[in-house]
Amino acid sequence: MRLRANTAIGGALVTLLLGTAITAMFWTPFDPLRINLRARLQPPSSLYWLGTDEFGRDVLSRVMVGAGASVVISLLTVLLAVAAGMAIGCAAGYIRGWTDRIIMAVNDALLAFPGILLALAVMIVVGANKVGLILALGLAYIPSVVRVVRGTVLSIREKEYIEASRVIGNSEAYSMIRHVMPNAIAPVAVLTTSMFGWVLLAESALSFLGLGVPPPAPTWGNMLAASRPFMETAAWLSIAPGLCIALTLLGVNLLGDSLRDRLDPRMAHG
Amino acid sequence: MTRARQSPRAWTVGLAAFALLTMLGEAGAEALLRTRLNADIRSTDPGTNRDANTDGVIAHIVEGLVAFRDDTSVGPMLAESWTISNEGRTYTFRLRQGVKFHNGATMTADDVVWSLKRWLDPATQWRCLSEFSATGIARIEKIEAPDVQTVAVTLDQPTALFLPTLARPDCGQTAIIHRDSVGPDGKWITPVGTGPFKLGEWKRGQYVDVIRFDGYASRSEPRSGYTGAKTAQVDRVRFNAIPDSSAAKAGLLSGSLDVIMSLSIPDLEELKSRSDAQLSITPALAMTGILFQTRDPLLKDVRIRRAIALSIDTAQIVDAVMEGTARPNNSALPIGSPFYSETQSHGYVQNIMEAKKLLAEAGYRGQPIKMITNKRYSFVFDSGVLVQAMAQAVGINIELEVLDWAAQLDRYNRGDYQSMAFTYSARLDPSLSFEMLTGPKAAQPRKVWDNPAAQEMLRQSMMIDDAAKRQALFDEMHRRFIADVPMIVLFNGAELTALRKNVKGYAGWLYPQPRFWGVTIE
Amino acid sequence: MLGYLARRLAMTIPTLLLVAIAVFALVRLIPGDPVQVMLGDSADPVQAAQLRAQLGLDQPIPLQFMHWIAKLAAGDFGHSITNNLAVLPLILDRFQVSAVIVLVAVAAAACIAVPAGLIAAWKQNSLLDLSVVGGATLLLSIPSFWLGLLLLLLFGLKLKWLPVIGYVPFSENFWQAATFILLPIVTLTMIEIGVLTRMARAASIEVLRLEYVTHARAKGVPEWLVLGRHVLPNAFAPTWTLIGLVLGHLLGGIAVIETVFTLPGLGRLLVDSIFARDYPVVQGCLLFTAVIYVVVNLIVDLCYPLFDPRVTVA
Amino acid sequence: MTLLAVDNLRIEAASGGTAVVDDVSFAIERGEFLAVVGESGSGKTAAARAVLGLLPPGLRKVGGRIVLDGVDLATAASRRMRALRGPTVGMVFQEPMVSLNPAISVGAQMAEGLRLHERIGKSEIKRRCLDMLARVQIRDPDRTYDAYPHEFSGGMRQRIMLASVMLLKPKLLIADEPTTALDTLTQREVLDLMVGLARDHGTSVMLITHNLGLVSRYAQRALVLRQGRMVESGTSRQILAAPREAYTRQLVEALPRRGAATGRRQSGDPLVSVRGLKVAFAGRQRLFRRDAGVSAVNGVDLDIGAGETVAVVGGSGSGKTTLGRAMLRLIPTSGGEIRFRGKDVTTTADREFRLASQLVFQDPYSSLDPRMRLGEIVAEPLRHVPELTVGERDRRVEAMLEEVGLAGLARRWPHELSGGQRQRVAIARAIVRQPAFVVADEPVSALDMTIQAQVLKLFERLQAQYGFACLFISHDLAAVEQVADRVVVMQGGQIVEQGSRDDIFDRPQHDYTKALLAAAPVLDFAGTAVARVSG
Repeated sequence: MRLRANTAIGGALVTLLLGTAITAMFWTPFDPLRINLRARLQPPSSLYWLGTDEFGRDVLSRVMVGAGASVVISLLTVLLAVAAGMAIGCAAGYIRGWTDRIIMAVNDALLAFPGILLALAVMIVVGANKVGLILALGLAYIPSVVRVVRGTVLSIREKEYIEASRVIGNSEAYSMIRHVMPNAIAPVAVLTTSMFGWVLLAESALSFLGLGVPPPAPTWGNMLAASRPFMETAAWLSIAPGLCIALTLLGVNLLGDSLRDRLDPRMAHG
Repeated sequence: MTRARQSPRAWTVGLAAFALLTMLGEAGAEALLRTRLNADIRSTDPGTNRDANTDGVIAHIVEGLVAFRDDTSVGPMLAESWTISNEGRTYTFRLRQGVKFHNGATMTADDVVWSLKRWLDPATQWRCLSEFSATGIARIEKIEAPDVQTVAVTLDQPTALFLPTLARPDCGQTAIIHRDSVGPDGKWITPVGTGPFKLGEWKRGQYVDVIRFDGYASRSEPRSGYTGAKTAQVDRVRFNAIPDSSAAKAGLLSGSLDVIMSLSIPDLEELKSRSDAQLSITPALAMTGILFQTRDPLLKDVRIRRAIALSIDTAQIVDAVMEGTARPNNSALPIGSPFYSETQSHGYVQNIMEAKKLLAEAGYRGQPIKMITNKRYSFVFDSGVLVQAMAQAVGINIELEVLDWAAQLDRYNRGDYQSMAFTYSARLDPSLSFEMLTGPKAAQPRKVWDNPAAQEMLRQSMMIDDAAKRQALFDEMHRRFIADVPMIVLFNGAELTALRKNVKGYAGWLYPQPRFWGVTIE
Repeated sequence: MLGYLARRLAMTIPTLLLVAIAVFALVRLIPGDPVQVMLGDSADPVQAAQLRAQLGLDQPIPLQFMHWIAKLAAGDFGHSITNNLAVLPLILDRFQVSAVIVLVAVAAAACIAVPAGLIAAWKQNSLLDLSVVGGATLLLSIPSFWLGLLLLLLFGLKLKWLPVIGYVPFSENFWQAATFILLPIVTLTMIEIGVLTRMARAASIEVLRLEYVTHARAKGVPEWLVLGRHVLPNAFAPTWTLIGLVLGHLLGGIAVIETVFTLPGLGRLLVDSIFARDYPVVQGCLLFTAVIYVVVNLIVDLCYPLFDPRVTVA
Repeated sequence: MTLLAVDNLRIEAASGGTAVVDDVSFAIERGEFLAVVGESGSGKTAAARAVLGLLPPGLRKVGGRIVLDGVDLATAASRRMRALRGPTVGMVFQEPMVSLNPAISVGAQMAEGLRLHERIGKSEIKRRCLDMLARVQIRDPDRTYDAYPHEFSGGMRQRIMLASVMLLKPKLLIADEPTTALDTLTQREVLDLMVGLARDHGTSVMLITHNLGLVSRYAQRALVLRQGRMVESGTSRQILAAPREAYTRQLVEALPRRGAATGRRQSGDPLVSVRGLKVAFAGRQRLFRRDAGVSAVNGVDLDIGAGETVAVVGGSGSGKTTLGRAMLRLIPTSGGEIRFRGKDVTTTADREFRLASQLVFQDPYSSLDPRMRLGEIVAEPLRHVPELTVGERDRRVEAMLEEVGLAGLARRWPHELSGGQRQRVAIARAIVRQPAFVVADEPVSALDMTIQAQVLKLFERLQAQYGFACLFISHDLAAVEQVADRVVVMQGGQIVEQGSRDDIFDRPQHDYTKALLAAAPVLDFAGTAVARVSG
């Protein structure tokens, strides 16, 4: 099989991300939390490759550790949103009737809020920590998953193999689990990759609005948010984490594309 | 200038041009000073429906019998002088002559009595009414006007805080206003005060103007705090409501604002280099520090609290956080207070060995200590981060938790925290500085220092009027405060104000509010 | 048509009611209250209680909710706790700022993205296609506020072409206002180009595969006309739906961009009010946002038959 | 004079270099009707597209010469090509549902070609469009002119398509399976119109089809393609009556033919019996009311004996599929009763009936769960056979797969199979539990001709072996003729005629039955099949 450009680039970027995250567990050039007030806001140099921040912490070390934090948070959030969204969406799409109507009414109501603001409010309620963040973002993205899953389930329901299952004498619940869910996974998988990107963005946006993962643990989002007052005087502070987010998202999006191409070869390119 | 509602229809070049023309046509000889509020004022009724912005504007319009001076001592304002008799219970104020209200009427003792009684009427909903109730500093038993220039107020017990309370800006300086300020039904209309400015146009959500009062009778001594000479040099001051600080900064640089206050530290660097701006940096009374919950199972051990205090280098933190605009201070009294003496300058000295020893004695084994902080005040946040890092060096495991300011206040008010980086607003009297910290936690969970002996000393400091005796009390309280470590005071803030180069005569003072009398524009 | 409109509006009522309940519940779940924010560190319990009573916050929550709903029904969104302004004018005022930015940005993005997606699909698998898709994916991957900051750094601080921050209403000075919102618009446009280009390309590929395109070519229709008349209108329909979704969400949600460029928009108002626990404003903003979302989607649906006559709104 | 000459055409997939069309040569004279015959993958469509210079993306012409009306297409500039398309060569496509632009009105689409190629005024354009619409027997040309394609049925759209192509009086009309998606009656009408129009304008026709019946009825010459290569060419009569090549013979032999009358006559009590069955689909639920429903099956009486095959035939919309689904109780009925072995199963969820009845679907692509292996698919019905051990079950599945010719493929996924193989899996799934009653809904109509024959043969053999009764739903009369014992003709939700196979085919009574039989494309040469064009 021909190696596609997006698979290759996406794979390389994601591998780089994971490699960095794993490396950072064992080794970083400096302690990412060590404050050195004598070396504040140092521009990139041979000692500090990406410079230091307003507390004299090594930006490279923090970016490396931040990779792990960002990956874990995004993964868990996506997992939460997809798991809950799958369950609710399948229930709504398969049971239909009043269950569906009520679920979808609530879902539409939730969809009517901008996700980031919903997350912000939830975050204040549950507290600004990793669990709170995962909960808030997960909750904010569940409605989108529900919507996609329900749509998928509704279209799978109409497939003849579901009718075949009924003809065989299988119960509705069995058809649901054995035939509908496995076939709904593919479109959800594509959604999952794009959600990974959204979550990464949302995490940094939340930090930016003042509520993200609490310091001193670095995430790219809170590093980026903290860099804002130093835009003019220390631009390297925002460029490093920003570039990391952009490259990671690029990798994930490209991988998502190649996944989608595999499911729907017509969209393929390159 | 026509302030058209911002509707799409108005977004035509034609209308914009029209607005420009009217703007040009209006530009006359009027001396206008433009400054910024971070939010609109809440009302024009002093000391009731108010916040800091309201207080700041109102202070230009109304005055009280007494007012704070630059060094936070209390001086006469509308009163010429006063005497205290009856074992400290009766205050007899001699009023200044020829003071005019904005409506032209001359102030008499009758106006003073009417004003004071109005404040004490619960229907007025005066913010400071509770101070004169059973739980407050003292009750007012009697208000009399023996003659047209004299007013006597009798309290039920002596207190050192009577005059400072009257002078408090958040109490509306217990303003003396003319009866025309309210309608026949007692409803508030507009402040008819004695200040150097009259209330001008108040365009809700956009700006409030104060206009020079030509009939103002100024005191003769130099300007000091909210008293002294108060001559309005500009015709009009416009307080624009601009919520965003960066927008305000841009406004100053573009010339659409003349004065902006409460700059952040990062702004400082940027503005320093600008030739068209000047900076006014004044020490402020606000106080930033780390609060401990002394009822916490872990932190009730004073050795651990002390270990944290000894692990940090206050000077280094302050230098990093405040960029040299503030000095380290471990005392509850602000630097600049007349009671800040040599004793108060003795605080904690970093001692890693001692800190480690204390931790070992206390049996501390790395249990996490949660520290709440917020991002609303970058200096609070940065202080938290630095304290966390320094404490870590001696093996103390502090975990930061970032809350939004309102949530942190809620936790503060309920005493629901292990530790928090916090900032207190200005207190103008040393007793009040301690009062905000000291109290029984059972009744007032927000108080950090629950020490009965300290509470007794505080009570005495509020009753005694003798400066030397009060100084002795404050010194003792400071020593105990340092020993108990209910919190680590780090520094008092600095008020950073930026002005355009052509603004002259502006000066900040300990209280973080602007004063636009005596200020000129060249 | 009118009947359809009435039905659709009727259908939104339960949704909006749910939204109202959710909003109210969420707002009250947030720890801290406006009184504490207003009184700050010197909150005397007596005073606080007094102020709460004054604001009606001492009443049972369900009762507060009933009051709010009853007033809403009469079109009264209440008054801000922090500055006592009427909420609805405040929201509308701020909404203008957000709306201008979002509408201009999304329109600009659509104008660039739809042709780009169409051309990329037309030249599917070519180098051109690859670069369009690559570019779009890259734009999609950049955090909006970071892009905003970079643009600020470049055009505001380094080149000094545009003012860095601030806002002037259009009614005051049109050109100055335009300079202030140019960068936010450019930022948002670039982000949305990423999303829309990919959608437009996918939709165009779908359409290009259909036989009526070959049919048109078989009639000798020149290629530009094939794309312009036969592919574009049909490929635009799904993109149009996406534009609706994007619009619906952005109109309430460009808080981040408004923060970067310090614009007094709706998103900022909401975020600031959440931090100030200004209940009436938070509630008003969230409800307003939901209504906008619903209305935009309704408009999108009503316009859909313009692009696809198979869909009727009867 | 030769209108189109194709020499040694070779078309490859752009990616892999696999030949889709390899060394194909043919010619069409003016006014001639050529049929290009082939099954899927024969390259017949690619060859036709190459003539238009409109190969789909992914395919490219790598060799050979195409000369159309004296122009060598290889040297023609794209502008010249566009000028040829329309007035010189026009094309009618297979899928009427997607071959008209849904966003543009019928009139505008028809006028588009005229505007491009002829210098005539607006009113003249409109007049010619309306004339042409009338010519293709559209009832209300004026209204049609302003209407959008989605308002028409498949047959009507195909007429509109034809009209829009013939409006330019092309010298060559390429028709790519133009009627495959239509039912028998409509197919006949559209093709007759096409031939008539072509004759009027002196247009040559290149008909691409897999249906030998059409070839025999309309084409003068035929060309047989298989996997991109030419198998045989010659006059239609010669190719159909005396095929030289083995593959052509195979194609001709794959045509269904009437089997010997079986002894499977209804005897004793019927296995399944239906009385007065009605199915109505509810209208859309509006806010305050419900739209009027549609009655799909309206009072059907039908008996099926054990082991008997009853065919249901009818055009699209006749209600035959609905009847099948309703009899299996997959959709709710709104009246009448269904009895199984004498027991009323109309409203009760009867387990015995459910387990004893099965369904074979039309589309083998969507009837198999893509996430299950063949073995699992075939084993699934055995879940409900309680006393079966795992070993026994596996043995039965393996035996069943062997029975349908898929031995050893239990670990395969559905997407790894061809359409015919999938249909075999579907049949295996239906039979594995040894049902008493099977509904087969157009089981072969999605398959190629040779595959159809194989699957029908398999079906017959299995029925003989397992003795299940079958309701065979089809619009393909040839297939029905091959397998049915009795035939039921449906129109508009009702049975208009029923009887034994021979009675219906040889002595049709009802007009509708006669029309159906007349429209059925059958070979009208002596030998293989008998023409039954009724008078």
